[in-house]
Amino acid sequence: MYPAHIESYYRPTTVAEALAAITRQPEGDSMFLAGGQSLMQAIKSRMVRPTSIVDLQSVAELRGIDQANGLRIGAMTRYVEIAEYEQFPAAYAALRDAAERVGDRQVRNRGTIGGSVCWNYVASCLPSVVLALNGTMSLASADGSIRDVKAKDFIIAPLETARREDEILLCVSWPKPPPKTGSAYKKWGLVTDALPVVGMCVSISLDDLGKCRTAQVAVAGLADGAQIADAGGAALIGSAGDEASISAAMNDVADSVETHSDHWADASYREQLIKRLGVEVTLRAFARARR
Amino acid sequence: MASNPQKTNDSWMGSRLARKEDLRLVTGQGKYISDIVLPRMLHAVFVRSDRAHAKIVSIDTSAALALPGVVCVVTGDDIVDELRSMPQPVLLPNLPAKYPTFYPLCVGKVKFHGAPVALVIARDKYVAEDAAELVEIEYEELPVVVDPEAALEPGAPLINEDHDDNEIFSMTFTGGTTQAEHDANDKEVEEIFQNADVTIKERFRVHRTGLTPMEPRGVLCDWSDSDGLTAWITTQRPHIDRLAIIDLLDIPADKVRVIAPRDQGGGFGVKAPFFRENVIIAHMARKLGQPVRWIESRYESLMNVGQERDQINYLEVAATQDGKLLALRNRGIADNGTGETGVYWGFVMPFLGAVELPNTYTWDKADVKLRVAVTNKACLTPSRAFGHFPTRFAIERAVDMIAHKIGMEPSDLRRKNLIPHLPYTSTTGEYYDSGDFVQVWDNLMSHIDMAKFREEQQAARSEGRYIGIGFGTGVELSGMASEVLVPMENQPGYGAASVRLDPRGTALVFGGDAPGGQGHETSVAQIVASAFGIEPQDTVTTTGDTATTPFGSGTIGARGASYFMSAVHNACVEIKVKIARILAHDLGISATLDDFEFVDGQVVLRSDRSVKKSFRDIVERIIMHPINMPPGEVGGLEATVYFEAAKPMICFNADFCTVEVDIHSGEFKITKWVSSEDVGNVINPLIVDGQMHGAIVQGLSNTMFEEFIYNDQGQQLTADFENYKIANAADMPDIEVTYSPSPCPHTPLGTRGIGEGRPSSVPGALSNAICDALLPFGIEITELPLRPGAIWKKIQESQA
Amino acid sequence: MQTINVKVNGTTYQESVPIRMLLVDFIREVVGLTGTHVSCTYEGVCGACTIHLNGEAVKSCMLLAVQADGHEITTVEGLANDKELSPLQKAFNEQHGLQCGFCTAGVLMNMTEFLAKNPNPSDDEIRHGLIGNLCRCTGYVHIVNAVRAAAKSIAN
Amino acid sequence: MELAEEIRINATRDIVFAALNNVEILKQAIPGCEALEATSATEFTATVVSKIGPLKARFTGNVTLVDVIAPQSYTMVGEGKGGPAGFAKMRTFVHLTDEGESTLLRYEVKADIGGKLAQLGGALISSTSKKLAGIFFGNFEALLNGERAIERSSE
Repeated sequence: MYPAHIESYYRPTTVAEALAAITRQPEGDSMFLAGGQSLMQAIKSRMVRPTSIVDLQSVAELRGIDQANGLRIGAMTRYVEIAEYEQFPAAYAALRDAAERVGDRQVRNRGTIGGSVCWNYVASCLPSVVLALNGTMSLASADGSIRDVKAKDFIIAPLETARREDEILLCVSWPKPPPKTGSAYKKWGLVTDALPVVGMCVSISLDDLGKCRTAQVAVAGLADGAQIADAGGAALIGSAGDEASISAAMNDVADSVETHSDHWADASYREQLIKRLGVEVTLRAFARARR
Repeated sequence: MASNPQKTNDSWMGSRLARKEDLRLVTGQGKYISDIVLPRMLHAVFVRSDRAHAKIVSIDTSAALALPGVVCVVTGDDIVDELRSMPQPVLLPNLPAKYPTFYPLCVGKVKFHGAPVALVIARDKYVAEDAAELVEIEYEELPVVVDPEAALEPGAPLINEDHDDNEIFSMTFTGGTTQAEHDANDKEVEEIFQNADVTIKERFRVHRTGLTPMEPRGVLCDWSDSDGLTAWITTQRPHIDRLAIIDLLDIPADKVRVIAPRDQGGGFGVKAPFFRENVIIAHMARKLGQPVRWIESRYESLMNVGQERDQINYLEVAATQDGKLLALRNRGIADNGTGETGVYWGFVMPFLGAVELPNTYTWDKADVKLRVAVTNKACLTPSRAFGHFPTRFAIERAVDMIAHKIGMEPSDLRRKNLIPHLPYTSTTGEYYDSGDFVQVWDNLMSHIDMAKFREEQQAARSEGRYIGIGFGTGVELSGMASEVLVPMENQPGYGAASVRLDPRGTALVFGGDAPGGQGHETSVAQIVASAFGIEPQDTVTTTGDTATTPFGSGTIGARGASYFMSAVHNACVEIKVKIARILAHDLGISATLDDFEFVDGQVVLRSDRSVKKSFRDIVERIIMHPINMPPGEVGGLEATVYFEAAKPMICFNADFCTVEVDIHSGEFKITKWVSSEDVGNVINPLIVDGQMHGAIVQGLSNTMFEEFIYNDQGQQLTADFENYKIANAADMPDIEVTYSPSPCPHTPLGTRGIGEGRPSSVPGALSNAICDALLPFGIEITELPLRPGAIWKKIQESQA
Repeated sequence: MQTINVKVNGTTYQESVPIRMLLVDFIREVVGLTGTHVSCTYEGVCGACTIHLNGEAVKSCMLLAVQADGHEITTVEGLANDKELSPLQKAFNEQHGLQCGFCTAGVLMNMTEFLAKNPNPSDDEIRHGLIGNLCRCTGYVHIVNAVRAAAKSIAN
Repeated sequence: MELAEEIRINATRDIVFAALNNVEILKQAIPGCEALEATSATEFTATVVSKIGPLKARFTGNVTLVDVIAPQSYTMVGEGKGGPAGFAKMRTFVHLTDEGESTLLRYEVKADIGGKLAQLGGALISSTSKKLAGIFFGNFEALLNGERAIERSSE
């Protein structure tokens, strides 16, 4: 209920200070605190016991959405800012679909995209979205170096990412999208806006004839966390956006991923949700791509 | 504050008065238990078992004790000789059951995941939690029993070792009192089944779910050698808690005062039992001579209380081809959990559930039996719709299944079998005092055009859309008469109130029952204002302090409007009689209460309305200037009245809802919910509407989302709100509450108590609507919760 | 321990607090404003502890007090303006939007910000906005009515 | 949680079985193993730190080998207490089959967790068990081949 003892708290104002602070602690675990909407749960339940916290709330350079050169979303950008951002190109609209349905208003006022993808909870929306949209994660180290990691290499397993504990996620970014590209995300949970029992994110681009040229499908809510479903991406290629071909592709997705049973849904229902939500979001992605 | 609506017919009865309580609650000035802080107060944290069934081999508290700020750590062995075990007589129903012996902290073994093993007391609550982590307990695991049917098998591992099996309670509810009478009755029922045109037989299962007040439990105890113990407890029944503490801790009766804080964050039955935590906190406060407070975490709360329902009912119904219900036969099995909770012991709920099985329908005969099994789960705690949520789900579903079988409209079948005239005694012996079921039903049906709905349903189906309508009815107890409560809970059923007028014309009302959000202060004010012709703001109500209030059995079983409010009214009348007597004397006339009217702050002589005196003046005269009094009369205006109705009382409701089901996902949307209520004369419709909305949504949330899940190791996996899912606003429909009242002849104001049992017609109505929508697939729901995945699976199976 | 400066309902508090202290405990136990409630353990799902942090509705049980250093907080005690209830507080009373009152402070704080951002909401939007506040008593019907009524009253 | 896998090891059955009974090899192969001491031929005490991303729990407990049929199969039964986090129980059946010069090792793991771990980490048990078992047998194979354990823990 209450956090275990915490030795120190830092609130840096720059990335450099943040990285210096995280490496300052020789003993124990030093952790970055972003929005805290997941991490604080873990800290309060004492499943996580940092001895030092580096609070990123005041690092201005980590915050904001910028389309000067493609799309760049600072790691400390909150869900509410993504949900209310109206200039997303159709290609990246899934980000908004997901952000406006994360948790609740209070969580969206506080929780961040960077926190979400770095925490990479087993049932979580944003990791699947960055996977389907093939985002690039920029990680900075104390030595001043920055490395870019593609989402598929960044998202490793539930609660595990390619980020080292002494690295900071600067932003998630995308290039300027090709024309006729669209994406969409939707999840299902037992109560409205709950963590995804299944979440589906689809990103597609169309050729001049309106047929699917490239596609990427990601599934949230699996026992192994968010996953790319290659089968679905491959099967969508060539689709004209008709329900039959999309439905066939989503059947492939359901067949290709391993679904599990838990209190909320059994494996077969998860498959059905993958198909149902998959068709719905793919149709929406097509519609957005055509605009 | 809000502008108050006008009173109607010179009375505040029936007015949609905005609540008096709200001013403090919307401004953050409520005083809940966790807001009460005493000097030198210590903080208590329980160390709870992470095993479901295990011997305690050893407990090492040394590391915890060594932590700076820790005052003490106690275990079961430390306190077993210092206080009495439960059960004590005050906490025992007069029902034949095997009551387990237990202590506030586990002694020897743990019987469920979450059982209290040790208690840490520290000067700081954070430190107390640090120390709790350091208590090392070594267990030796014992075989775990989580299935009630398995628990009843011969040779099942024994949970309460002072007994020879796991059956805590069993009873036959029909046919008489002797075995021979039961056998004869059962034979007659069997004959009806043999000869019936149509029968159904199903296993109806309702999962473990219940209520979770937003405020968890809490206890704060203070001890002084001169005044003894003062215990603030989140409780619906402070007077019972007081007696229990006196007996368990052997404290002289003059030295125990229990206070239910004025503001409590909901109860719903969950705060009605007497809990083991109360005893140990009181004991430690006495021992340490220092205030000790325990505030339950949500985690503890979900592990320990609010778990109810959890029954299997093997129900059979026999009927004629033209839809006359003939007989029912039920073999109920309830999962009691450990049985370690005072007053109810788990089984009292399924006991009442079995009694209420026949519901609103007439039956020629019934054969109803119940067995209750002890398992390695938390003991059942009462939750609104006490015990009958599962039995009502079963009966309401069974009625629809009969209707489907004979091709009759379920609504027609219901109307045909509604108890036509009251009073009536049900086949299980429950007395239904008054009301008009048919009128309430017809009022409900006036809100739906069935023929039109069936046309729309047909049209929708042709488009691949599946809409449906479902009905449910419910009888609930309107308070509990002593005649019912003495056998069931060993407590009186009467309502009690003290009304005291102060010299400035203000009414002070004292009640022993402790509310948790039902708006007692407002309802009382309306009754008092109506009685004395004063304004509602001129009444102040105090509840829940045993030092100042008359004895009351608690805010339980919808006894507010039936018993407590009746006592308030009668106390007012008693005072008015005295006022009238003295006023007549002062006026030099011969007059009694009937000759006066109390209105607009005046006491007016009806026969000559120019003869009047202000209420405040006459009150002040009687209290402050008791000279020139009628012979034998003394001053002062106060009355304490106990109210017991001539008969046990009920209230009644009927619901319908419409749904649309997506057959490709099993998801459904509730498109309409309408209720029809007979709650007698309504004191405040705004409050009653709110009670109904809340109860119906609790029923829906229980039916659709909430479930306490134990795995086969007895691990309770739903100890937070991420996993124990409660309906949020976006999940729930709007609700239309309508009234078809018949005044209760047994209460002075014609009021009925409402709300306790109200969630119980919900699971049947909703399931019936879904089955109605899915009639082309022939789906009959027999199990809760109603998860989309399960519905989708049934659709798949029907198509296979 | 760390010294923090936090403005609560217009008054600045300079206090030394343990780093692990939750903001809700700071508000309730250090500042002494107990209108903000705690109903869940660590999960932060119930919303009873919702406050405004720099004008935004957030759950104060999901923050450390040190995170609020240098910021402004409004609690339910700060909603009324010089004893005059806010339109939302008034509407909750008139529409019977509360029963036990335990969740109410959080609902009021969340919906105050909600209405500021969305002055003319539909019922669906109100219900969706309320997801972060669990209420066990009201079934939400009167809460929705109250928010709707408050929106109207603010508009007039 | 149950899972079953097969791996092929380039060593004879006798060698593999001996290694399966070798405290040093087991100690190096078990991910996060801080201590493993034999108290008899088939009984060990163990301290293991299990780490899933930022979640960390230290388990202390016992490991017992039962149903030992040399050089073919045994079942490793372990139970560890993770302090306030709860406890974990694991039962691993290991079966060896000759495949020419190499050995087919089949393992079946049944894992149970209790306490807060089960309540808060239940959704993670499947991926975690799979991962830990994979690391263990991967390490085991590497050690048999004379290599250093590839991964000492899940970090």
